[in-house]
Formats: sequence, structure tokens, C-alpha cells
Amino acid sequence: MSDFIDLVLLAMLALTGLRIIFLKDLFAVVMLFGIYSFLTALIFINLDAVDVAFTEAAVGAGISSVLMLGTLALTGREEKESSHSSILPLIVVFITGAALIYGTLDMEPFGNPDNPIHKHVAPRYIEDSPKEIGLPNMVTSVLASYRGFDTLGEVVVVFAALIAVLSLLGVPKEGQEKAPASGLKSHQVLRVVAKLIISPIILFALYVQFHGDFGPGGGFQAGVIAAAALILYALVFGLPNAVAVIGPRFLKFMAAAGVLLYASVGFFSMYKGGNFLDYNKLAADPVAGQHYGILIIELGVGITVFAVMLNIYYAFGNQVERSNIQ
Amino acid sequence: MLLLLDIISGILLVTGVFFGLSGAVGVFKLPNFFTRVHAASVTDSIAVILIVSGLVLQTPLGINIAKLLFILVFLLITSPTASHALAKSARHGGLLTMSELEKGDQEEKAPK
Amino acid sequence: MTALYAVVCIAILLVMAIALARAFYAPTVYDRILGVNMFGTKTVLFIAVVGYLMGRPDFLDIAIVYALINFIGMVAVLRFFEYTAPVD
Amino acid sequence: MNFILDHYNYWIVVFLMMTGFYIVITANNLVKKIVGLNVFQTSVFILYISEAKVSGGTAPIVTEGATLYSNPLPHVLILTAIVVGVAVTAVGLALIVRIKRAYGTVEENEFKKMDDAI
Repeated sequence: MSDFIDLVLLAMLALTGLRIIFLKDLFAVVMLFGIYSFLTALIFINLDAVDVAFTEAAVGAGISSVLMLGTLALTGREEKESSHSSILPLIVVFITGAALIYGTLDMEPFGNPDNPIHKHVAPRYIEDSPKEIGLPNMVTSVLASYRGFDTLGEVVVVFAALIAVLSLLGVPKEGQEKAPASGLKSHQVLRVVAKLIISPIILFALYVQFHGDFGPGGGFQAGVIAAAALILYALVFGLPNAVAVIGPRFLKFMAAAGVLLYASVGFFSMYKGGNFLDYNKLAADPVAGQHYGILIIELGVGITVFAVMLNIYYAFGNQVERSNIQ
Repeated sequence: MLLLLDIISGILLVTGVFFGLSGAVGVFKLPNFFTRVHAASVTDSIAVILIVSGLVLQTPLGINIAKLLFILVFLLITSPTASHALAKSARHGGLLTMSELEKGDQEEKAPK
Repeated sequence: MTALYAVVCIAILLVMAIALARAFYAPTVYDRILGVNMFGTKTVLFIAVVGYLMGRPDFLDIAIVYALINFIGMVAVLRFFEYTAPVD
Repeated sequence: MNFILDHYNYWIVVFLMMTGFYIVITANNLVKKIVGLNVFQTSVFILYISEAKVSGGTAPIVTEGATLYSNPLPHVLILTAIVVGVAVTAVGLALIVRIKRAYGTVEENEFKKMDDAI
């Protein structure tokens, strides 16, 4: 049954990818890209990667689509007719594809438990991490503890992306008294419903943040979901109102604070006599130390991701509103 | 008792799926956008109610029931809202209803 | 029960395929959005049922996220229309 | 039949990768190029997650009665890759917005022509 679902979902995915090539309306392309992300996440669930599916659904389908729609509002919907001839690219693509297909023939059969990838470090993680870390979710254990330094790098990359976007687009000004009212003013029902559901979304984000050790979830996903709640607020009630709730300057501070919180755990464990990010030293009992360490760094990840995603949205939304006024 | 629960939830699931399929057919077969959005949104809501309650009957008491109920309530709030807002937006965007089309005897001017 | 879940899964996949076809070939731009929205709702149900089919129903969180993102995506699309009127 | 089932995932991955590649090299519009890049990127994600799957296994969250778990390591790599991917997409889109402001167009051939004219 699982194989059958896999077949059908992958076929749908391939068709969606093919359709994206031929559509000239960029709005339709972005809509199909949203479906594409949703389908990818479904495939991840079917292949047992629930944490990844969680991230892809929230980040890939949610934030990317919103950002792409914002860009389209600035750059226009129509793709112009291509001036290239499509013969040469087709030849290149077919040759590369044929070479890759030839390469896959040597690959291990899909799903076989004896594949080399399952023989090296994975058994160590699967057998020992519940004892060493004391958490049921192995993905969180590996992400936050065994590969904690790697994750610190990722968080810094996300932070750097925020700096890049802000230096390209600038930040919306705070405290404008005469900010033009915007938002979906004519949709009364939508405004009432949005008011109703924003607080449950934030509550759910907190649940994902702190339940990530036991089920799918964690800092990355929780940050994005919390940002999505405020993006919903900004979409329905207008950007100036959202900026009044959490301003971009405070968000910049938050993004840096999350990274620093993460790094400070590392330095604190060095101060306690361990290596960088060695949580065993954080408490008398190593397992309890791991718990504290993972809790704090997940919090740092969540804060940074929330601040970065929301601030990037602010930067794009500000551009859209400004071009709308002119 | 357990068998009875199985039968009830089976009936709920199957009817839910039936409504889902009929909505999907309606989205293709009906002639006008407003009739299509009607088909999609009404059957969406009833399918969600039936399928989720069918699953609730199969779940032991615990956090999973709470999650299922949260999904149910959330979808029941947001899905009709989205359909309503979409139909309203289409109306402002210039789509005409069927009766208006007959009255004015003009072709549906559809933005592509 | 497992056989029933499998049947329900296949039926929902069929509905998803039809909604996908609507999103591929839409007479108006609103039909495309309708297809995408319908696809999203059916996906939520699909995840819930697949959890029961695989015997691990504790992954309903993902279904909640789907429902949420689907709604936000919808609102973003409507907001997009405020800026660029879809009528030519 | 077994041979097809064993390699089906990889073939679809190659197909998607080539789809994304084709979009990137043929599209003139920069937004579409970004979509193509994302399609390409997602195909790599699916490749990693397919490798991690163990038939008959379950999601790598400890539960009673399960002995066979899928490989958690690729999941971790891809989880962070998705977030970084979106951050990179955001930077790309910001660049596109600036290009639109500077040249008035986001079609590659058009602003290349303007560059050559200078």
C-alpha cells in the first residue's frame, strides 16, 4: 500500500513539474509551485520523514509561496515569449538526464534494509540516542546534539540571509502615524475569522516548539508557524498594524539574540569543562544536561527563525505597499 | 461494542469519501464558476465532518482526539471562509452569475 | 479496518488528482485557486487517514499545519488580487 | 517489475531534476528561474529521503513495538537544507525586486540588452 501511494504521489509530482514548464502565467506557476511543495511533503510523510514533511509544509509551501506572490505583485504576472531556441537546452537536458538514469541503475534497491547507507552511523544513532539523550525523537537528538555545531551553522546562514535581504530592500519605517490603511478591508468575514484563529496558531506554534522532543516538530517549524500567524495578521489587517505589534527593529534584535543564545550554550559548556556544545556538562546528570541543552538551543533556533521569516516578509510587504501608493 | 463502532465509523468514512468524490465531479462538470465553488465548498465541509468523526470513533481517548477535533473545527471555520472570500473576490473581479448571463445574453468574459 | 482505510486513501487520492487536473487546466484564474484550495483540504484528510493506515496516528500535527498554511496561502492570493486586478 | 519498483523513486528524481534544470536554462523571466531552482532543489531532497527509507520500517520516533526505524541522518540534513533553501530563495527574490527597480524589467534578455547598450 505504501508503495502504491508512493507511485501515485510521485506521478502527480512529475506531472506538476511538467505543467510548470509550459505555463506562461506566472501567477499560475506560483500556485502550482505551492501544490508541488504540498505533494513533496506528502511524499516525505509516506517515506517516514515526518519532521522533514513538517518543515516542507510550513516553510516550502507557506513562506516561499507568500514571498513569490509578493515579488509577482512588484514585477508583473506575464512571462514574455522566450527568445531562445529550445533545441539546444533540450539536447543538454536529455543527455544529462540519460547519464543520470544510467547512474541510477547501479544504485541499491529502494528501501532495502541492507543498503550501505543504513550500515554506518545510523545504527549508532538509532540504538544509542534514546539512551544517551533520553528523547524519543531521534531526528531532534541528531539535529540538536550530535550535529549541534552543524545546526548552529545553519542558523547563522538563516541570519545572514536576513542581513542580505534587509540590505537589498530596506526596512519599513516604524511609528508612522499617517500610514495608509491597507489590508483586506472589504472582506468582513475574513477579518473576523482571522481574529479568531490567530491566537490558536500561536498556541500551536508553542506546542510544536516544546513538543518537538517527543513528536515531529522543533525550533525551525515552530518559528515558521509563529511567523505565519503574524503574516496572516499583516495580510488581513495591513502591514502598519502588524509593524505596530512587533517592529522590524525589535525583530532584528530577536534574530541576533537567538543565534547568541545558541552560541552561548556552547561557550557555557566550554566554561563547564567540556567541548563546544557538549551538553553533558550542563548538569550533574548527563541525560538531564542533554535535556537542558536541547531545550535552550531549540528555543534559540525558534526565536531566530521566527524573527528572520517575519522580517523578510516585512521587507517584501513594505516594497509592495510602497509601489502600490505610487 | 467494538464491532458496532467499526461499522459506524466505516459508514461515516465511506459516505464522507462519497461526498468528496461528488464534489470533485461537480468541480469539473458544473457550467459556471459560482456553481463550481458551491460544489467544492459544500462537499468539502461535509466530507471533513464525516471523515474526521469516523476517525474519532477509532481513536482511544487522548491527545489524538483533541488534535482531530482541532482539525475539524479549524477546517470548518477556515474552509467556508476561504470559499466565501474567493467567490466574493471573483464577483468583484467581474465574473457574472448564471442568471445575469442569461439576462444580458452575453458570453462569460473570463479572465484567463 | 486497514482495508477500509486503504480504500478511503485511494478515493481521496482520486479526488486530489481531479483537483490537480482542475488546477492544471482552469477556464478562469479563480477556478485554479479553487482547485488549489480543494487540493489542500483533501490533503489534510489524506494525512489524517494515512496516519491510521500506517498505524501511527500521532502525526496529526502535520495535518494541522497543512490546514493552516492552506488558509494563509489563500489569504495571500486574495491579497495579491487587491494589487493586480485579474481582469484584463 | 521489481527492477522498476526498486528504481522508480530515483527515476522520478532525475526527471524532476531535469525539469528544474530545463526551466533554469530556458526561462527568461527571473521569477520562473527561481521556481525552477526550487524544483531542482526539491528533487535532491526527495533523493535523500528515498535513500533513508527502510521497507517495513517506521518514522524515527521511538514507539512501543517497533524495532525497524528509517535512517534519521538524511532527515536531519534535509530539514536544515529546506530552511536554508527558503532563506536563499528570499535573497534571490530580493535581488529580483532590485533588478526590477533598476532596469524596469525582469526578463533576462531585456536587461542584458540594456547592459550591452551602455
